[in-house]
Amino acid sequence: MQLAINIAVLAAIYALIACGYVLIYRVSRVLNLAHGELMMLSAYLLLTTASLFSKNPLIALTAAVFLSLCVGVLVYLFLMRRMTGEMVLAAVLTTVALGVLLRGLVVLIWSAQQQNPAQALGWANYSIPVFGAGRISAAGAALIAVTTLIYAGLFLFLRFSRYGIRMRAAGQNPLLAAQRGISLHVIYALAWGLSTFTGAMAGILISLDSGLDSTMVLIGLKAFPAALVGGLDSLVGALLGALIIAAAEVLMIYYVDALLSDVVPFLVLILMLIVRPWGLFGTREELDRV
Amino acid sequence: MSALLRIEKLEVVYARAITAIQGITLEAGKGEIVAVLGTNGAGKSTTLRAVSGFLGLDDARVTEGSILFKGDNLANRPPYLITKLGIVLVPERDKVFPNLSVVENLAASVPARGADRKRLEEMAFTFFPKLSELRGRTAGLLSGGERQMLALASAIVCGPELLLVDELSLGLAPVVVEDLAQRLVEIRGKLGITILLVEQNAAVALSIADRGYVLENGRVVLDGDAARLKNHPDIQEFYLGGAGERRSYRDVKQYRRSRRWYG
Amino acid sequence: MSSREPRASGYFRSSYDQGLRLIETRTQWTSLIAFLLALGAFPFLATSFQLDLACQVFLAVIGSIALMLLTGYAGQVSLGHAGLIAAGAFTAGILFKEFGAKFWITIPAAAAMGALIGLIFGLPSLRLRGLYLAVSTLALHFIVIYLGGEYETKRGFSTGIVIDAPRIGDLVLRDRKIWYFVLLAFAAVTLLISLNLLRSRTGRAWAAIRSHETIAEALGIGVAGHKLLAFVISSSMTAVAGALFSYYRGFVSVEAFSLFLSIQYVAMIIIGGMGSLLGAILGAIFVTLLPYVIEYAVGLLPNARSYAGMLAAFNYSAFGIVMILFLVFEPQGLVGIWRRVQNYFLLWPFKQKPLGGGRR
Amino acid sequence: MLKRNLIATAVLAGLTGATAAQDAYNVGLTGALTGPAAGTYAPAVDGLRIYIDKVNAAGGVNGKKINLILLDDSAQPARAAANATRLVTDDKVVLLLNASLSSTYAPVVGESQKANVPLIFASSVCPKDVYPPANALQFCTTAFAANYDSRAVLDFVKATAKAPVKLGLAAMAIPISRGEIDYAEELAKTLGMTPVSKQIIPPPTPDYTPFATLIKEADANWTYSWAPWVTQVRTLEGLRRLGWTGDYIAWSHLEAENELARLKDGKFYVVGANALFQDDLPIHKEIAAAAKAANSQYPVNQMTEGWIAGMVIEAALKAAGWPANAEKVTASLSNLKVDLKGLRGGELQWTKDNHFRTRQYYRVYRWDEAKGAIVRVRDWAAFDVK
Repeated sequence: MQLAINIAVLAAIYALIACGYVLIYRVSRVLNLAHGELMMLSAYLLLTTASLFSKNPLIALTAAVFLSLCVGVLVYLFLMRRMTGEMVLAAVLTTVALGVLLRGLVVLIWSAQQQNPAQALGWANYSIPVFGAGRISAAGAALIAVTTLIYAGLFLFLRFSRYGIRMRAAGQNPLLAAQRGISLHVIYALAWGLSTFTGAMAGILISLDSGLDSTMVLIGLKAFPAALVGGLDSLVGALLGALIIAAAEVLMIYYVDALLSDVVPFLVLILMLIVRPWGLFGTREELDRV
Repeated sequence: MSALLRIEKLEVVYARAITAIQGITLEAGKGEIVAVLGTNGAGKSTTLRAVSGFLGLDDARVTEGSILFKGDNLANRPPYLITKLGIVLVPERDKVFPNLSVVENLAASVPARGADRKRLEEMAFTFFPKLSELRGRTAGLLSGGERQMLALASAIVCGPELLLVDELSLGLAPVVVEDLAQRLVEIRGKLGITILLVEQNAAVALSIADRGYVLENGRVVLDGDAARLKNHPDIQEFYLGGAGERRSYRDVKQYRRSRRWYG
Repeated sequence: MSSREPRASGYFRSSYDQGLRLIETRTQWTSLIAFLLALGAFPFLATSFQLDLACQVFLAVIGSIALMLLTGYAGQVSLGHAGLIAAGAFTAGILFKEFGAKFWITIPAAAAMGALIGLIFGLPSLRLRGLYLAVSTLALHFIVIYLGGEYETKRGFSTGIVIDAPRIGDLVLRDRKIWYFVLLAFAAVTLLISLNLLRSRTGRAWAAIRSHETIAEALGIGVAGHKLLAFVISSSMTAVAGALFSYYRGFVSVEAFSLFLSIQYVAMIIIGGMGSLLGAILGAIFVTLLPYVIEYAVGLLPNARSYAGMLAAFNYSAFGIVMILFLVFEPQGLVGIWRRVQNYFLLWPFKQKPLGGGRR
Repeated sequence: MLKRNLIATAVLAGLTGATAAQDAYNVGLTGALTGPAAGTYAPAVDGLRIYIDKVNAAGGVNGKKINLILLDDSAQPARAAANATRLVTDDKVVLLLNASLSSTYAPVVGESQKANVPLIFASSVCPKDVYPPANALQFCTTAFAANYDSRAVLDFVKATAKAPVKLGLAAMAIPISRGEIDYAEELAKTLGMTPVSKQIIPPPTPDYTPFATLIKEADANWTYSWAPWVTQVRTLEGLRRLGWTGDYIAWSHLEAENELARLKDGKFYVVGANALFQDDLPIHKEIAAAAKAANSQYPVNQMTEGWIAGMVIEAALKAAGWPANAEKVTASLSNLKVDLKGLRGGELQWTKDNHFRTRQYYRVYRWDEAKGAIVRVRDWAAFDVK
């Protein structure tokens, strides 16, 4: 039972992070390698808002998430917009550079100390028994709930809302989308905003569960194989990919060697790239476009 | 005649070196269907791209002349602003979003300023009743003719004043083309919009057009009323298959045409 | 209108042989000799710290030229460069520790190991392109680092493997001046090999693959073979750089080969200018020296010591910003700037832009 | 080509800035002041800086100022190597300090040996070379030390545990931590305990619960972790979240004091060689006042390590006299006795072949819910170092 819960929590973490990669990739074919850093930035923003609104944790939380969304939009408007039309690779490298910049800035602003946003908010991380047989932390449960909600929300948004449909349209054929009067800049900015929003939820929840320091960037990177295994342009794929990677990792810890768990996501990734490079649910044409 | 669109002495250069269009002048009045004819490489598509703002993607630029739409010069403006003005292009290929359903394809269109989306969508379904049967179908699974219908319908939802249609007949059966052509006439009648039709198939184009232009090697070589163009001996010979194989007028040693440069 | 035919002016090659020549004019000869003299004199004028910087630059130059061959010329993106450097360093370290091997064995062995790993890194490239390829090299980086870490722990070298200075007869390679010339020689040889490769059939095949794979295949170029060759050659050079690094620093440890190192190498070729060996060199110099320049600049600030704790953060931020600025505003890199400056002086006092650019 | 060289030379020439103060003791430090590992080292280094500033303000040592040069290596070995080179050759330091991850040791030790400059590990883990018989040039002031720590911990566990001990062990997947936990596993067996589960946890782990689950399911009643603070405390949190109620013992890193108060866990013991600020000694007040005056951004209770290093440096330079060189400093370090004023269990003493300390003292603390404060569970227990 505990095994299943552990897999579920880890899968929720990876899925929540992976959908940030997918959202941007799907719409603009850009792989955002600064996702981990943006995630970390959000968690640090929470630290600041928590000290500003120390009486109202919920306001602090909302403010941090909202700020993160703004950061995403601003990143697009001031940086990535200039890279549209350039080589995809140049855009990806720009995100790498952005990541390096953010890593420096975070240390300059918040120092490299280990931080505890949960403490700053005055929250304790309770442990909740599940079905009598296992236990889950409050933050872990929140992670699973938030991931479910966000995926459901994204699904409904992309399926039924007008902007969601336009996002899908722009991802399939940006040229035609522009011809149909869709302003690509608005769509891309929206995708970046949504992506940092989901990343912020992930970063904040992880930091509430187990503290915050710059190693969070690496967690962001570890979730990347999940997105790729599922197929970079598919949300369902990201969910399933996260589950596969999380299961592989936890089972490896349980039954083989904990140290291997660190490289297992990448082994699965390579296996996938050899067998089916476009991922489980990805579109096959993708390969020739990049 | 007050021209809705007036292209004047337009010159387009690709990659700073190749001049694809060398001084075209053409006009389309409100409510007109204007056909632009020509063989491959004559500069038809480039003209359409220049109007709809997509030259930049192919490293091309308007270097001279102007494209006036209701008096505004559109040369080298970005595409999405042009669509906002009410100029909508139905491209030659990749004309629908293959992974979206029919309804979603229509929903993806952004109506021009001040247009009533509901009414436009209803209109689209009245012009193409078949689409309402196919509502939930994924666009990628539609037949060629259905796709063209969907493309036209999506363009209508954008609320155009000027509809640019690139190769309506490409790859479609004659019966289907005939039907679609009639729809265009109907659309023009009901919505009162202007349609610029770029075609290789001169017979179809001239059957519904009010006026026509013939382009060769980046220049207008003939223009005039559709009916008169249809009966013009050169058109008969080179575009309507009157004299067997199509050839360019340059291949003919003696040509008896009245050339009129720049209208 | 004048009726005279326009006459060609400027500087042309009139035979294929001339096109293949490395050095063409007398001016080039003179500046090359002056440059070599300056390089030779440098160690006798510089402080030890400056020598260390120069040695770091040479090591970086070898690595960045190797990456430039792969990415800038053959068009195959790699984010696993640090993994390859690590592979070279560990080959040298392990052979030294386990078998007491001398450097004339370990360095060729590192080259061979590099070639082998290059072959493995290259295999995905037969199926993958662009982004996906980059990701697969990233994954391989993690695997190499994992294996290195396991070796260190299992053998109990918890603070890294210490390597003795290499020895030629009685001469112990410890003095930095000697190292300077050794590394300079390696860098020069790497450069010459690359120059020769690029003007041969291989170089042209890479250029064809880079611009369009399918067309290259259609032209009868063995795409798969040439891609793998690019990986093998580049990786082999990189691994040698790694082995030299381990000797120069006297140690090997996994922490020295982080993902950030890969990013730095990618930054070198971007900042230097894609598709130019001069760019690879300029980029290596720039990226290697940037942190020291920043450190020096911060040192000039009043109350400098209180910023000491933030220096790396400054470095990170500045590095990120410089990379972004180059990507956004100067995709041609330092070489682009260099050429523009050159053209400006070539044409001065005129302002016209020449069509081709002043030089190859 | 020529131009490029000129520019390069100009840049290099510009870098020769480091004005070696002739009229001061040059002491150089390379440390992880920034980067992922900085949390453990930066506060200590700041403590050292404040101490040296205080000494200088009071007139210096033997009438000369101490010129402390701090260089950041972000825990990257290559940077540490370059820093050490620069300190030794350009700044001509008489004493090198290292405050960084163990991966930086090899290059820094290399430079120190090459130039014959003594090297002190301050706040970074003591390498085996400082234990008797010690390497002539390496010294260590850091509280924690491989093997001795585990001895003290298991000694305490044996003395405290009422039931037979089933021991869970947790290490971070870095060589130094793994080595120590392996040692503890063997040692536990000789002390009659049963090691039931040993977890080696990779550093960027999003969720510690799977590892905690394994320890819990192995039915451990005591768990010992000797790793960076993150791993120690997150493993504990993971265990508690699973409802594990056993005793947990870990090393008392810099963060311990704040964290004990945050966690408020009565069965979480920390073992350390430094007195916590909770003890409120006169020296603690002194540190707090100095840190406040210097406007330090780091918590005061994380500066003890730096303070101790400062006291040692001051004493060593004093004994070395003026003008000092590396040789004299090495000699004075090899025969040194420093009164740590209660920061540790006793004075720090270095001899010719013991550069660690002749006696290592350990204290055990935990949080007491009833008192709402940290309490001492076991006072200084001494272990002779041989």
